[in-house]
Amino acid sequence: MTGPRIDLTPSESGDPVTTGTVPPAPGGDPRTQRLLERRRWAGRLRVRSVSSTWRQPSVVFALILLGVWMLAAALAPVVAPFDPVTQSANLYASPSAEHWFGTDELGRDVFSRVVHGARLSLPVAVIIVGVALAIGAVLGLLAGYLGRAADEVIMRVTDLVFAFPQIILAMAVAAAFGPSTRNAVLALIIVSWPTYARVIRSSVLSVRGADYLAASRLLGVGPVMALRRDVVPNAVGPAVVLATLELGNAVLMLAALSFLGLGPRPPAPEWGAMIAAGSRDLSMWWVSVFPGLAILTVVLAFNILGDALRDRLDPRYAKGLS
Amino acid sequence: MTALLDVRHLAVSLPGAGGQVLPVIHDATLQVSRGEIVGIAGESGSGKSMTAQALLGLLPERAQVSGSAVLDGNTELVGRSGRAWRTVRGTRIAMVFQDATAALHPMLTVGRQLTEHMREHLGLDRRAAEARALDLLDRVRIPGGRGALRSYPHQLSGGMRQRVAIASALACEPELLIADEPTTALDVTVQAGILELFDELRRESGLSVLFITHDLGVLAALTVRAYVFYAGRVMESGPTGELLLRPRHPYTAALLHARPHADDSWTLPEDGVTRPDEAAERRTQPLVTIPGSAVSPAAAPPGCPFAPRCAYAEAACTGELPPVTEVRPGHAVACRVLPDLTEVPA
Amino acid sequence: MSALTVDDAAVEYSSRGRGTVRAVDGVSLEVARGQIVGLVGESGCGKSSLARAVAGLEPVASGQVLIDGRPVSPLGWRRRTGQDVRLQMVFQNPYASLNPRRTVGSQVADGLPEGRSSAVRHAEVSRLLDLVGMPADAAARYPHQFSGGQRQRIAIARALAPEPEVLIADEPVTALDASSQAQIVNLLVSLVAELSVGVLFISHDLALVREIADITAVMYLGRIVEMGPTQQVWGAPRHPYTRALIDALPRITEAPRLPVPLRGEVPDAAHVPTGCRFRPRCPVAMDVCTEQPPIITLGPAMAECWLAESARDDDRPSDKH
Amino acid sequence: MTTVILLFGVTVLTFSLIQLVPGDSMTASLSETALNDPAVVSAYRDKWGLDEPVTTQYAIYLGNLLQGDLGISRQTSRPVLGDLMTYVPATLEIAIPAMILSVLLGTGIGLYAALRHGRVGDQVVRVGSLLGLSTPPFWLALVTLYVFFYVLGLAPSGGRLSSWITPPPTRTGMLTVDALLAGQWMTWWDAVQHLLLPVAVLTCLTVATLVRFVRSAMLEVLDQDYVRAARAKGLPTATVLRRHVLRAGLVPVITVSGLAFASLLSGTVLVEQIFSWPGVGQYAFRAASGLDLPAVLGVSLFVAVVYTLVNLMVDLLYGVIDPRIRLS
Amino acid sequence: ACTAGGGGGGASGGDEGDGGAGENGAASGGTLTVSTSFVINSLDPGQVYEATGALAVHAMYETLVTFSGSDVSTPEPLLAESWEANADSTEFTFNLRDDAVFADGSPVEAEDVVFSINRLNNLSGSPSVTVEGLSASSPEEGVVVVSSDEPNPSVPTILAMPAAGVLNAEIAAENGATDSEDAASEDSATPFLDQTSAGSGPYVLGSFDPASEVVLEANPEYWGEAPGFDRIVIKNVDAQNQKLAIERSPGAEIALDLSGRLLDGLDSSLQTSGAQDTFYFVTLHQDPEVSEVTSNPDFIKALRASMDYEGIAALFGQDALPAAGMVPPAFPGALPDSETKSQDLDAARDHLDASGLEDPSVSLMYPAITYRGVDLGTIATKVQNDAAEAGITIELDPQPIAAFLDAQSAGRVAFRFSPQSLNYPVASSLVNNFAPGQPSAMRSGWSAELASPEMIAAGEAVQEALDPEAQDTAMQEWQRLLDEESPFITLAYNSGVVVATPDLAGVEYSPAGWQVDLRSVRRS
Ligand SMILES: Nc1ncnc2c1ncn2[C@@H]1O[C@H](COP(=O)(O)OP(=O)(O)OP(=O)(O)O)[C@@H](O)[C@H]1O
Ligand SMILES: Nc1ncnc2c1ncn2[C@@H]1O[C@H](COP(=O)(O)OP(=O)(O)OP(=O)(O)O)[C@@H](O)[C@H]1O
Ligand SMILES: [Mg+2]
Ligand SMILES: [Mg+2]
Repeated sequence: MTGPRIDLTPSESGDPVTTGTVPPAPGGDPRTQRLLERRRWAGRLRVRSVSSTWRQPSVVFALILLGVWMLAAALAPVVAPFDPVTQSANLYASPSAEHWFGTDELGRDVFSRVVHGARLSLPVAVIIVGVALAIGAVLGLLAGYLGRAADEVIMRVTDLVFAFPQIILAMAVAAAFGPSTRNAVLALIIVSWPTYARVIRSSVLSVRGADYLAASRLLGVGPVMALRRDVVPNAVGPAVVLATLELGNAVLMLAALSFLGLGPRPPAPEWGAMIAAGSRDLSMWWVSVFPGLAILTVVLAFNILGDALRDRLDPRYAKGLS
Repeated sequence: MTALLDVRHLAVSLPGAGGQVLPVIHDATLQVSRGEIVGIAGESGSGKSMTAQALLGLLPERAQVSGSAVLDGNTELVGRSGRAWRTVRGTRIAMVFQDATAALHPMLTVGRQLTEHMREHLGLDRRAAEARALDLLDRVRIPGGRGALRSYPHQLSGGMRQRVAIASALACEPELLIADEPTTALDVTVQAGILELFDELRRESGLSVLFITHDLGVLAALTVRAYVFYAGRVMESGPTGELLLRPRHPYTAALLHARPHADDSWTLPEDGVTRPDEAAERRTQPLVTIPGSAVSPAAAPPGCPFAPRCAYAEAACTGELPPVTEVRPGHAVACRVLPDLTEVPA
Repeated sequence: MSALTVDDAAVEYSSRGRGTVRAVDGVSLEVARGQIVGLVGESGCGKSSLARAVAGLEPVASGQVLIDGRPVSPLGWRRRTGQDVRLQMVFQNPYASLNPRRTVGSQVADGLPEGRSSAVRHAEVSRLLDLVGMPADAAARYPHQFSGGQRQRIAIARALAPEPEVLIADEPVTALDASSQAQIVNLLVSLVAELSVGVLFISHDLALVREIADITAVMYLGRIVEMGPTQQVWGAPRHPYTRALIDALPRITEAPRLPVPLRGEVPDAAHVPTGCRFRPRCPVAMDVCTEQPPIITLGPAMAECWLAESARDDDRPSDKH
Repeated sequence: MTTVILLFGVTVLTFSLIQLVPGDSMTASLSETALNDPAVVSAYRDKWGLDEPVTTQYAIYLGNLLQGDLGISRQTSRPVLGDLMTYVPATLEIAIPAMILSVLLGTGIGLYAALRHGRVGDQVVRVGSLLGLSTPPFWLALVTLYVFFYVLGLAPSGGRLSSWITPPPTRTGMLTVDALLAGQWMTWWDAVQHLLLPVAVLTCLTVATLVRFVRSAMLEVLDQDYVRAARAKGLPTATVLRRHVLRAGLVPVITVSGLAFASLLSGTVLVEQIFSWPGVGQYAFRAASGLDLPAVLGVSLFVAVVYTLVNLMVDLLYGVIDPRIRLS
Repeated sequence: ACTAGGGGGGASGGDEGDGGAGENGAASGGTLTVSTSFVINSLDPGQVYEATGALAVHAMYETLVTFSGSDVSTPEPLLAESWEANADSTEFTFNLRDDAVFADGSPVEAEDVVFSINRLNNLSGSPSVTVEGLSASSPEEGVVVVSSDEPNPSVPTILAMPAAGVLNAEIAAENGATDSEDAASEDSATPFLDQTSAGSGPYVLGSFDPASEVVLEANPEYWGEAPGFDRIVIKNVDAQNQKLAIERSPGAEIALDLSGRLLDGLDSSLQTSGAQDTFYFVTLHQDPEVSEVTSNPDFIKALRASMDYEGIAALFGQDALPAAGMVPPAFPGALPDSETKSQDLDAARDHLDASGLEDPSVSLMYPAITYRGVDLGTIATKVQNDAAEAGITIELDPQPIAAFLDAQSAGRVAFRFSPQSLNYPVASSLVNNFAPGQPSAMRSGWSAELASPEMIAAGEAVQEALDPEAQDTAMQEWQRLLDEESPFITLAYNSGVVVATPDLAGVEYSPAGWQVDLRSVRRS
């Protein structure tokens, strides 16, 4: 049996970008709209046709891709033919039967390093998104549900963070605290929580005006209980979509920081750092091309899944599927 | 004399999720004569709008249409190409949509929206088009002249917007106007004005209208003939008065009974005082309900789609399609049983 | 004594663009148990605002709302308890008034008094569902598995859980098809009789109100301009606005005729005309209408019109109350 | 007002961030040997007011800021304002063409995909934009550099101008514009060649987001009744698209474009790094890793001002496009 | 004989410097492009300390003496026609040539030289340390006397450094320069000198953008042979792009950071020139309070033995060598190849056992930069790897250069890694810096008390040896002792390399600090 489906998620819910000024909804006047409800709702019902989200070829592709990467991460020591940090005198060997992806500046096997990179990037991305989501969720809920002063303060703080391009702020934070995995994670959490806070706030706001919330409050359900039962479950959908998309973004940003030398310390097999190593001599293209492809595929998988989830949760986007 | 619009065995299906085909209109046959306002009534999802859109080639892409729809005895509407539609749309058939707010572009002035197709089809220059637009505004009773042309839709009230939409539809003097629930979004007081406008246009300019509505009262007030749709099929058709006062199809009758009785006028008792129990008594079972809920054309059962909800259904009803019987000249009913409906069921 | 008493209530909104809007401007009405009071009026005249204020979802700017003589406190951060929950509401849009992520049963159980065993609650939920004609197994399902009409039944069952004295139904059938509409209306009517709750039934469909309401109140631009026993309001409307509403209804008759339009539209509540607020659209406006119209009581009815005043003069008082 | 608060917040945030730092800007600016000389150290501390309490340092900074003085960069020993004036035009020179291209391409491709909804063209666009979104910017820059410069030799390596060409007299700081103003065609062509790769990379990155957004916005618009109404009026498809669809679709496009500009500025940090482009991105990176407080503050303020301006412009454009906003 | 004995040769050099040769040069004019990773702070000679600054300043300002080509052993005359030292090398007398003029046409006079040297000293800027203890005066027109507090045969070498460039005192003073004692706080000429040069060299400053480029223009008033180019553009390009750019260059281009790996497979038509003038080393703090591990002498020995010197050198590429001592081979006093160190893991394990440390673990701090085309992280990772083979765990701690320098000067870093070159191209300058108790040694807690008397004595022997050969021998001895007991482990030497397009002549790498003498670069 399929689980409950959301009838209506806030219009800006799953947009890849939700910051900045939100344009006014291009609707007509409220009176006509109310009289039109009959049509409108019937229309909604039509769109939510049988969902075959998990059977679309692109989603299957993404799931397989992600599965492969997760397996690689889990089984890295088995899968990788070499130790990712063991050096050899065979510097900069081009791809061959022995070294599928060649070797790098210290004679390490690039294939093994790419495989082990998944072991680093995937959990780190999960941590970044997890913590940022948690912070953003709490603050977004508070802002949306309490409103007024709390809302004002929290939203101004998110404005502040948004006034910096993400990477610049992350770079500043990471540079300030010195390069390390922990500090990179910290920096990325700092720059990403406001996105969640905003999205969750806006979905809370839309739930806050929902009739079912009013109904249960009228029935004598306390505000905390209503938050738990009526607000939270209906506000998480967009956040889940966002989190999936953000997993990809976290992988990208981590790599960017590493590329700038502000990520995990060597000899950790981090993809961005590997690209940076390769960038010092382009004639050894394999040193940077393969880690780049690794990032590309992982992020692609997250993006496809995020899209599919959004289409599933927000019928407005279902049109985008075929 | 041939009908202005002659639709025979029109069937439409849409592409559904997962490649299957969803029928939305099974078999619709209807005619509109010149200078006539013909109505289509039916519950939500019965295929009224799909019929209208099929007649203007506005169906979603990849929709499949079969049957025939001939305009003025010479123009086949089914199977037209995109370019060929341009000689029909706007100039020969025009359309008014249900929600005028949504059907007018929010960022273009009223004047622009009234004149753009005139200039396209009639080859008028800006001046001439504007002069004509002013005429039209006058015809649909929008005050304000040039000022109104410069205003944007959001600056007008709902009723005025619908009048603008009608004016725009009339701009190129179409032979047929299709109005898809043009008053559903309006208050009764405003609706009355729009109905009056349609009637006036018919009387003065001999306009032919295919008028879609779900309100039987509106049907009665405006149209001369009507078609009742259910699950993508025509259940009953005939002269409006006869259809509504002496329905022969159980579905039409059920719709009528489920409707609040606004029709008989009440008079006060002699002493001018009503007693509460009188109202209470009246209310014990005020409306007659139809069991179950409406089915969509795609989910309609074989045989008569109304059979599962019909009080008079017989075993044969669920098996095969009912025959269409002409019970009186021009009054056709798709019912196998044709029960006597003069008695209101308890 | 009336279950619900609304005394000179006003509702105000202040928005940046329009300033302060008095959407409801001094409305008084009463709903007794077992009675259906119908409230009609054009779109935007303040029906929903009044409903929400009465239910406590919106604070009243002035005046008061009493249930069984005790004031209802507006919904705040506190839980609603005791008396307050005896006023319940049914919303217009059955698709938005049920939480899509909770089972029907759990939502209906929200309104049950606390401290009962789950078996009892379960039975109670089944009883309520049965009351509205839904099968008991609906409790375990989610709202999206039901049609609009069924959802509206569930919403009604939920509203009945705390054994309310008064139900406020804000256009409960507008979003439904003709057949479901009749079903819901009949359900409400039978519940009024069985449970003797009072219902404030809001609709813009005059015919429907006429069908079921004991008392009809006609609202125009934030005020009740005429109110009285339904038959009387329909049979002998005193206010030109009521008359216009009735005349605008399309009818199915042997001699078809077009309904009569009322010119103009409801003005913006932010710019209420001076004097009688209906004056600019009134077909029979007189000079005196630039003054505030009198509130005239005519037997069990009232009207806010100078014409009604003269009507009273004509009517020799025959009955006394 | 909110802008002022925002800018104030930006200075506070940056200032406190730098205070958290374990390092000291002094060591970044002075040589190792000089650091051993207490006289030099104390002269330096004096010069930058490093011995004052943090709040005083902040107050001094704020006071100067109000007079338009952003302080002196410790790395370049030049006024930060002057530095910004040098680097901002360089960044704008790649950011603006990239932005314009992105908007044009994004709108065009997005609309195309929406029109071909569900068919091959749409699928190709969808896949392409997903790939664009998923590509690490610095990697893309490297790969293009490798292919177009190293392998094909089609593009110049990096920088803004070939070194054998004398830069045109500075007027706007944007070399292409300055070269045009000075009528130096060779110089202009050389500058344009240097622009191509960075602009292309930046465009690729932004256009992906835009395409996706425009596509779904246009799908939404195409499904509106007013589009159906326009078609029902018998208008030619091109007119319907141009006058009705595009106009309505522009509102969301403007919003995302504003946001895309911000992400484009992010992109420049990495892209400038790889193309040796002397812009704000590189300046910011050096300032951050050199813990150069005035420079970091300067860049932050610059970015915040840009952010505000972009928002303002977005709002203004809404007004121009949408009468409902203009007239209310 | 002291270095100043070269005075005679200097006189002949002066003749050669005279105008004449200008005409017989091949095509001149056009633009020379120099690409390098910028390390630049200022173009004020009194402040110039970083490589890129030295490169540019050297072309704009002239010094009393100079070095030509890659030879840094014999100073040659420039503004001074001849010079002599007193017997104990504390006083040096320079006789100025009389035809030198500044770019504005005014003659270079003794006052200008005195002003410049004293200003440099009093500014207390980064380069001032090199002239510590020196002071200049002019007893008569055309003569400058530089005296040193301590005997110092390297004074002419020091005065050849770009920081000792002579500026036009009049113009400088007009723009806020001063040579008084309080110059450190009173001198305000640096911003001016960053925009306008005031020297007598063949090039003048065109424009200066510390992030992207320095443009030099030919000095039309130059008193010597006409400059080889109309313009020289020194561009900030990272090493990777330098390689790409020079391989495709249409000509007249020089790249300065292509060392090591990047030279592999370089187009053979390009000319290269280099010298091993840089050493890479790790430092272990000697204070047990900072680290029990690094202060353990046996641990240092173990680490020393565990390093794969060959392998480390291989990471830099073909031009690098495994280390023998501290002095890079470009300078006299370096240890011979035969003493090159090599890995001995058995010895390392023995030393580790002797140290009594169990599974020692220590964090290695290094600046996260790419230096001369080599990422320091790569080398540090190799160090980590080698140490691990001997059972020593190293954690890498890359820091932004700022944080690294900060921590380093605070003197509390247990274990760090960095490249080092000489302040001025004389091996003994290392003794001033690294002998026990000297600045760099103190930063790793290596005080004179901790060192053996032999170590101290060896350092003093270097200082006291005034004769170059004796000094070289003493220098070698000192290094051998360093290898025994110092907290420094030199890992490898790497070269500075200049790569030039084939159409250039006079491109030679100089270990003197300015990398390549732009004055002498011409089209061939
Ligand atoms: N875009 C669509 N895709 C799939 N099915 C659709 C679509 N639009 C409409 N339908 C189906 O077509 C059938 C007829 O719809 P149509 O809009 O014609 O109904 P209608 O009679 O106009 O109803 P209403 O009174 O609500 O306007 C419905 O059952 C609906 O489910
Ligand atoms: N939250 C609000 N803020 C500001 N104005 C409001 C708000 N809600 C309603 N109004 C205004 O108050 C007036 C009355 O609105 P209300 O919704 O009560 O009308 P209604 O009679 O219920 O109309 P309908 O029949 O369309 O439901 C309108 O002018 C409306 O614009
Ligand atoms: Mg319809
Ligand atoms: Mg309402």
